[in-house]
Amino acid sequence: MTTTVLTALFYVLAACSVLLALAVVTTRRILRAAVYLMGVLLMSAGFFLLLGAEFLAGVQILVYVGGIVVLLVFAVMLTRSVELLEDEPSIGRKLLGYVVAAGFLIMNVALLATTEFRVLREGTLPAGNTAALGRKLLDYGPQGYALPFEVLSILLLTAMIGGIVIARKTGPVATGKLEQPGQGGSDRFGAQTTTIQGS
Amino acid sequence: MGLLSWLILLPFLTALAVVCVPARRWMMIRWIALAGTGLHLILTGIATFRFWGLAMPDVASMKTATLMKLYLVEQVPWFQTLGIQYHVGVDGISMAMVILTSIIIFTGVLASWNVKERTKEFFVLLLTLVTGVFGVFLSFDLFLFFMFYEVAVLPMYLLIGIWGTGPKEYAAMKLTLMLLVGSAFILVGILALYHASGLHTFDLTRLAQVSYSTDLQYWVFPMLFVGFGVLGALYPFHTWSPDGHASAPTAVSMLHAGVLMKLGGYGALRIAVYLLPDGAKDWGLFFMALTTINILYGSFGAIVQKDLKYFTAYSSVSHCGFVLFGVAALNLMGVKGAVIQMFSHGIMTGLFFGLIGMVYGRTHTRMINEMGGLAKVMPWLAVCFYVGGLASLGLPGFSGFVAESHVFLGGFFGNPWTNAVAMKTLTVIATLSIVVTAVYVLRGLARVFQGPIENHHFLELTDATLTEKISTGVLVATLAFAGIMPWFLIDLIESSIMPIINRLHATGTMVAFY
Amino acid sequence: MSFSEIFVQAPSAVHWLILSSLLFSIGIYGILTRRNAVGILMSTELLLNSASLNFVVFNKFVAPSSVDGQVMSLFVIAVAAAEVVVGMAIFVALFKCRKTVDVTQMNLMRN
Amino acid sequence: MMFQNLGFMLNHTWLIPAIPFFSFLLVGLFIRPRSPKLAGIVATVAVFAAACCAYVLAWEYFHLFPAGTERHALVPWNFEWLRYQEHLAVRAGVLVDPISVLLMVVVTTVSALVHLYSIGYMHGDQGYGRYFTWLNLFTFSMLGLVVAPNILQMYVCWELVGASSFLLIGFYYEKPSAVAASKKAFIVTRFADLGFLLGVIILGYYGYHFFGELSPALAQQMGQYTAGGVVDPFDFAYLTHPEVLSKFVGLGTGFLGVSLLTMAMVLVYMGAAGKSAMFPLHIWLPDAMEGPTPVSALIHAATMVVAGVYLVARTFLVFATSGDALMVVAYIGAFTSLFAAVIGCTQDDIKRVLAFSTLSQLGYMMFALGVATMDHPLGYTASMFHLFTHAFFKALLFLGAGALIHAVHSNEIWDMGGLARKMPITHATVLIATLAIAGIWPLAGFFSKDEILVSALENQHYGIFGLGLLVAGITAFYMFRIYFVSFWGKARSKHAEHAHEAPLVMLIPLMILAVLSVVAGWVPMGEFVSLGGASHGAAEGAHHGINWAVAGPSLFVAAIGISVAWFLYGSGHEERSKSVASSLGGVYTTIKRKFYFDELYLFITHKVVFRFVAAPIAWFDRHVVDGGVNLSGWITRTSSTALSRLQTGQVQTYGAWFVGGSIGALLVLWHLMF
Amino acid sequence: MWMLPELIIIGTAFILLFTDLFLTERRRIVLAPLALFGIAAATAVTLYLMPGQGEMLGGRFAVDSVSWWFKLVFLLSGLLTVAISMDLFDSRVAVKDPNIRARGEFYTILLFSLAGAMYLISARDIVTLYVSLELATIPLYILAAWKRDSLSGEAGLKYVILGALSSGLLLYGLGLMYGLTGETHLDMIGRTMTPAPAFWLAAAMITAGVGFKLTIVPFHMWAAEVYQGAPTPVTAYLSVASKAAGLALMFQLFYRAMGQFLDHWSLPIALFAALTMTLGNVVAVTQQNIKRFMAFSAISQAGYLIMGFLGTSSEGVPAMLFYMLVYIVTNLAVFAVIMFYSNQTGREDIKDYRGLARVNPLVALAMMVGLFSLAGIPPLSGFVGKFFLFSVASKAGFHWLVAVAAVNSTISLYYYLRIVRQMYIEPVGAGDQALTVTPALAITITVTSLSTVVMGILPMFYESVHAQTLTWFLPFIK
Repeated sequence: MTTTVLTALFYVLAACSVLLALAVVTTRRILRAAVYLMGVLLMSAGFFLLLGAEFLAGVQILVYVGGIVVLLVFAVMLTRSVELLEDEPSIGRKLLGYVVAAGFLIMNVALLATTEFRVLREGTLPAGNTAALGRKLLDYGPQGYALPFEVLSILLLTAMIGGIVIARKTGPVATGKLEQPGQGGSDRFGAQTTTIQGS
Repeated sequence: MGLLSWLILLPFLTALAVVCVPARRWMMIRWIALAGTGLHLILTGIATFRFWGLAMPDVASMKTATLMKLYLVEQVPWFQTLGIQYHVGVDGISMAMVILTSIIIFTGVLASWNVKERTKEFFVLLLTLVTGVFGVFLSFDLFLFFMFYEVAVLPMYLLIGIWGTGPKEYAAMKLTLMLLVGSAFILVGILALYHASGLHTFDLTRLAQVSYSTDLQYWVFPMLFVGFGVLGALYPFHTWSPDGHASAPTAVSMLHAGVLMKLGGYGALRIAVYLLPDGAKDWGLFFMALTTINILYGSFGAIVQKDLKYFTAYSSVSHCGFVLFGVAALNLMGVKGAVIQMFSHGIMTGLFFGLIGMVYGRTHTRMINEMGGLAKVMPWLAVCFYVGGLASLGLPGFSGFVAESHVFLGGFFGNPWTNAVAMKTLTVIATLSIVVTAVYVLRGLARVFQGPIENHHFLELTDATLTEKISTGVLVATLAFAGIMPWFLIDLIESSIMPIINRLHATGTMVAFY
Repeated sequence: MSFSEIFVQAPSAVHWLILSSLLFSIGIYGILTRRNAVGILMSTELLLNSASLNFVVFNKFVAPSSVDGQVMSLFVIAVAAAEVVVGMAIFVALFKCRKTVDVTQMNLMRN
Repeated sequence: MMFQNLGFMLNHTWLIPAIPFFSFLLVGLFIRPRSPKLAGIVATVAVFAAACCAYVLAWEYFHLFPAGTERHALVPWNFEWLRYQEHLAVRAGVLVDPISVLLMVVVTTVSALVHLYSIGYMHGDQGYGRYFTWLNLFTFSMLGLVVAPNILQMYVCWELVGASSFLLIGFYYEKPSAVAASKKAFIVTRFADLGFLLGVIILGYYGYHFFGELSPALAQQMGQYTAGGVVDPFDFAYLTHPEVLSKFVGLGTGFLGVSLLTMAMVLVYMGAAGKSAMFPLHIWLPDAMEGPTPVSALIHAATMVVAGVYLVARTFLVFATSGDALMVVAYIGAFTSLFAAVIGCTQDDIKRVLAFSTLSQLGYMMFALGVATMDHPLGYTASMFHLFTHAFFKALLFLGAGALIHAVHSNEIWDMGGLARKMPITHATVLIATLAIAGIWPLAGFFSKDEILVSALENQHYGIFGLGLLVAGITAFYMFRIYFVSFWGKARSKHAEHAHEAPLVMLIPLMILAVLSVVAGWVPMGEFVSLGGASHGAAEGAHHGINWAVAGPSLFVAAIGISVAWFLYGSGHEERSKSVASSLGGVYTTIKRKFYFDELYLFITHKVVFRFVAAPIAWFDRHVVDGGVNLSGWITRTSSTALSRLQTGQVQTYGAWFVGGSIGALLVLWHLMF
Repeated sequence: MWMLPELIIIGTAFILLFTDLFLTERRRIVLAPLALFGIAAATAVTLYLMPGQGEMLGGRFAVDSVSWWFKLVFLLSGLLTVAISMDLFDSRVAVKDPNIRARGEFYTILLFSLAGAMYLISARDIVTLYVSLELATIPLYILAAWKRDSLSGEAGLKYVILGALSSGLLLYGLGLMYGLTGETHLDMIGRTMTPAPAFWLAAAMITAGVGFKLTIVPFHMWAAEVYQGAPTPVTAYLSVASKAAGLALMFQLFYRAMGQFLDHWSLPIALFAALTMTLGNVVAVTQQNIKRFMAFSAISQAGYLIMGFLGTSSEGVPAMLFYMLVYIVTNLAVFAVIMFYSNQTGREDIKDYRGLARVNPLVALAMMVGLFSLAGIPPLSGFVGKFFLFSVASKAGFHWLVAVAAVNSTISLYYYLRIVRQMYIEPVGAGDQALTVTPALAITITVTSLSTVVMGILPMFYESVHAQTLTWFLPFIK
């Protein structure tokens, strides 16, 4: 009985997430895309729940929905993409997208369907595996992931610093490059304009 | 550090010495270069005598040997893990080639006595080039050989590009690239042999103890032969040579036509034929046919040339055809003839290009039609030119005849593995060239030196200066010496050629390492 | 079998994988067609998301003995965050001098 | 071995070629730049010394063998010059046998006299020193050729005489015609030498193969008269040995049904024909007259041109073994003699007339050899005899002509005339020579020519005999034609009027040669030179006096020729000749233009070879072969631009490539795995 | 203790970050030497520790001979990059780029990326592998966009988008491998992997991910623009360290995780190699901008590099490592000259180099040596390195590939000679006079070009690599 419900739930969520994902990549209003993306991520939080990874689901909602999507919205704001109605990609582009994505999908399905994934390491996931996760993250032993955790922290720090440095207001900015024809892979002009500003 | 290492190193040290001199002291630079090359000539003489003393006792034993015997050997392990070593030695063939090179570079320095612009770089590059050449002739480790081979080729680009005339960049680029494509094939072949031998060594003398599988030989041999053939101006890979020689400065074309083109024949003999006898047997006739084309094609091409340098370049194509023809004949006389031809053509063409440079320096034209009657104003150069010309059409008394008669006899005598009738026919066709050569040589020389002087400012021209007289005199003397007393050259090389021939006859046999 | 029965059978690993690869392909499509750089960034999020989903799936269906897969997807989420931060910063900087983030116009350098 | 009891000269025969060689080096390198005058003297002295050596040698050699025994060919001195491989080496050395001695005498004598003459003739010429250098070089090469004990040394010196003749013909290098002539001479003979070389190679090849089968005893027996006692496949001692010859015969036919031996010998003969300017290759000799007259006398009359004859005589046994080759020699020789004689009748340049007469006399010698056989070898002797006599009177004629040219500064006989009174000595000597060549008893030409005709008759070559007879008449005609025109009648040019006798230094050689052309015929040549070298050889033993049955007609014919010449060209009635010429019309011009052979050759060389072989090849090289190279470069650049178009700058295209690439990789892997 | 080099690097990075806050604009000149010192210290420690074996954190972090060599490669390239970049911030250079600011952060981020690369080669499980890969890569996005002008920004944009795509694919592949084995430890994956269909899917994904870092055709297309747009020191770093990281990743995944299928890989790798070197060389022929030109040259070098994977011969590993070593030195020699020239003249086109040999002969000589070494001309180290790689290919029986590679190096010579021609043959431009070389660059150029020569002539470098890493991968291939 419950399995039936869960199954149904799976399919429902799956359908929604796929549709939302399609909306994300096709809608012409970028802010809406952000909202749809939020939907997709919520759906996959649901998937995590279905797969019995409650903590992960929580993280998904907090970090992804609460963090990343907001960040993206900021990005949308900062790049003034809100009001602008993104115009359709060219037919060729679309076609290319279809072909490649479809090809990729077909390959995947073909190969995944012919492989059978059986249980290799017996065991049952502890019902509430949050504690397990925590232990894993902080364990220095052979089972733990302390090192990647530390590395990750550095990564985030880097991203932060970099973000600040790149996106900060100060510093003159080389403008007027747009009228420069992008020929021959030569940025001599660019270099010269900087020269002018430098002197 | 042994004598041979000095032979290789001396030009390079001279180059370094030149580097240390400030560029404006061009006078001093020239003298340093001359001193270095002169010293090298002396060293070469010493080496020759020592070699003679060491090698002559072995003549009898070499008659049956299938492994080449080296003298004054120096062996130092280098990249041990791959069995690469610094292995230099000398046998008759390389000795002859070293003598040739030493003479040519000495005269070449004399001939380029009046290089005024960027003298320093010029001599540095020239001497580096020669270092490479000596390295090739003296090294018996394939890795080392290949290394020096490319060192010898590359400075040519700058030498032609900077000091050349006419479409120099084009010519320089073409020359460099074609030669390096050739060396690419050589590289493939060398690596294939290295791995096939399983001996984990690049040592030529040890690689020669293995008998390689027939199909390997079948595809490696043409790779090596063509690879070297490019440098040996093998038809149809010869087209770098006319342009290259035409636009190169005097000394460079002397060195290039005189010595570098010999690397091709040398390698083809030393590595392709010696290591891969079965391949040589399979492909011999094919390459004989190709070189027959070379011989006639070059000489016919020379007939209609208007530019003296192109004229000489085409004759070089024809003469280098003799070298490869002799090698492809795969018998004692053919190979011996090839080696003698390398020597004689080296001297001869060196003389030619040197003289052309001198004439050009005076008349400021290389167009045959614009000259005429120059014998009246520059008798010395005229005489030297005629000597060179007669030598190149194989007049007895000069080394050219010795070489060509060897090659013809070799081609006609044939070998046990090739269709005799075909070889005889090809030889007969090739002999036609002695007539064609006579035609173009006499036409060219007559146009330049004989007849009345039309252009009147030629009347003020002067004959050779002292340096020019020395350089041309040395070359002419060498030609005559090698032609009148050929036995010196023959005794020098013959016993070193025997192993190659014997190995052809007794392939597949493992012979104890000396 | 009938429509209902297909749905009734519990989702196996393959179902999940097909789902995630669907999301992944959609993400690829987005990357290839979106004009707005931010939109592309979103599509990459789809990619990473489906990949992390994979890990969790495998964790459940292949190696339930430990939670390595979940840990991995945890890391993936974090990395995705970092990527977004950097991407956003770059886009903003670029927007400052180009007044647009339309990737189809980002071709000053080409042959 | 019999090398102990040899005389000094026999032991040092090498001196004879060596002296001119060293004087050549000496003069050329050291003396010439300083004092040309001294150069001339040194050179002359050297050759005279060589001549004396030759006489001593002749004396020693012909007294070496007791009468009645065979005169062996000795090689008293040799050394290994060029070793091709085991049992295939060139032993340079000197071969002393009757004909080589004969030739040495002739060459040194004529050369010495010509040197002497040249001192006067070339006086004041700016190339004086150079001239004597080359002349010495030539003398050396010619002597080297004469004494060659093996066919390869012969080839070597053969080339050298060619080269020195080239240098001397082109002596006046500022004169385009001289340059052209020298080129022509060298190239034509070079072409002939190609045949010679091939012949040598073939002989060497089979000789080498037979050499292996030789029994040591036989080899030793072959080498018994050779210093060192070793023979090589190239040695004449080996090639002409009956054993080897039989093996050659055993070879059978090569291709086209021609026996290999015949092929080889015909090729060798090609070389001989080139040097001796036999019929198809004769064209260079007339032009060669561009050289200084003494040169023509020495090289193109007396010595070098007979090298061909000498070669055939030297290898006569081999020719004889292959009868067909000998027939070729005979008929080509005969034809040439007639052909040249006919042309000779129409030429106006005195030197050219002499050149054509040389051709025709060479034809004589050739067919004399051709008609000889092993059992009736008289022709062999006759040919050598004629070579001997001809050398003297033809040299004399040329030198005389030189004197005339010196006097009137022109080669045209029609610029001369009435010189008999102004230049008595020259006149006398030239008259002797003319009579001699016309074959008038008792002068030299008579005996040798008579012997040739006899030999032709003896071997039933009636056609050739008749032809020879005819040619004798024509010879007399054209020789006396120039004689009458130049010496008699009235002077036809200003120079001719003020002509005066040549200086003494030029007259002495003339007189000496005149004496020789008288007495040379009285030498009992059969005593010295005969096949197999046996003195009192069987065949010509009977033939000491004159066979009047033959001599009569030949004298008669000669007389007719002279009288016709008198009738047409005698003083006062030259206009008759004009009317005859006009009546002949086209035929006459054809003959006068030498049957248009030069034009033919020009057409072949320039139009065909240059325009249709060389030029196309050069074009092909520049445009096709080189084009291929440039094409590869072009392909690289073009594909470079094409491929760099992929870098559109569109990041999404790159993404497509990226994913597509991964799919591609997957496909590759899949294809490999399943 | 095995992690000491990484820790030193990270520590240096933090120090820089904080000292930067307390320094005035003028004083910041000390930061670069500080970074230099830190890296030098790390290098020294590495040299001291190698070739020790060991692991920490329960096997999450392990060191062995190969990882030491890779760390050496990373550290060296970091060292030289910093040395080059000093010129960028040097007040004496003619052309100052106003957008280049905030020196401290620049080095901090550079060092973090360096640390990431070093963790990458020491990682033993896919989690650490992935995270440290991102740490090695993401900072580079920032550095590429550092100048914040439109070109640099564009470079950053393209890099970040394609980088995200590739990391997505890689992650997908890693996920599948996890799914196929249930293991996260690379060695365990390698042992328990079975060639199920999905494995080939994973392999393809991983190839894409690796190919991105290593610029294997067709995953190379980002390189051109990113190299061109990024600040020159960053380009230099990308062309060496990032490539080396890619190679490290390939070692980790192809040897450790998929070692048992290595012989199946030979043909695809040969194809990729041929494709990469050919396309890189051919496209480079017509490039005008020298940085873009170097991008394609770097692509073709990657093609030569992966020839070491052919066959299962044990010379492959040392050959690749040695070539990597040679490559960074040589390439940085060239980039040092490019840096010098563009800083002094603000020009980056090949034709701008005309007559350089006349005005700065030594710099031109160094450039020529570097280019010839890249082209593989003896006796320079580039030739020796290539020779060993070719030898590996030839031993594996790929003679055709050797021929292709050798002909390719001729093509490459063609375009390298274009620069040599500009420097040596073309006449000097009007009024060109000698340009001043800052001491930092002078030293860098000298050191790099000298070692380019020395490494080719003295065997000991290759000998030691060979001795330490010859048998490294035998346990993985079964």
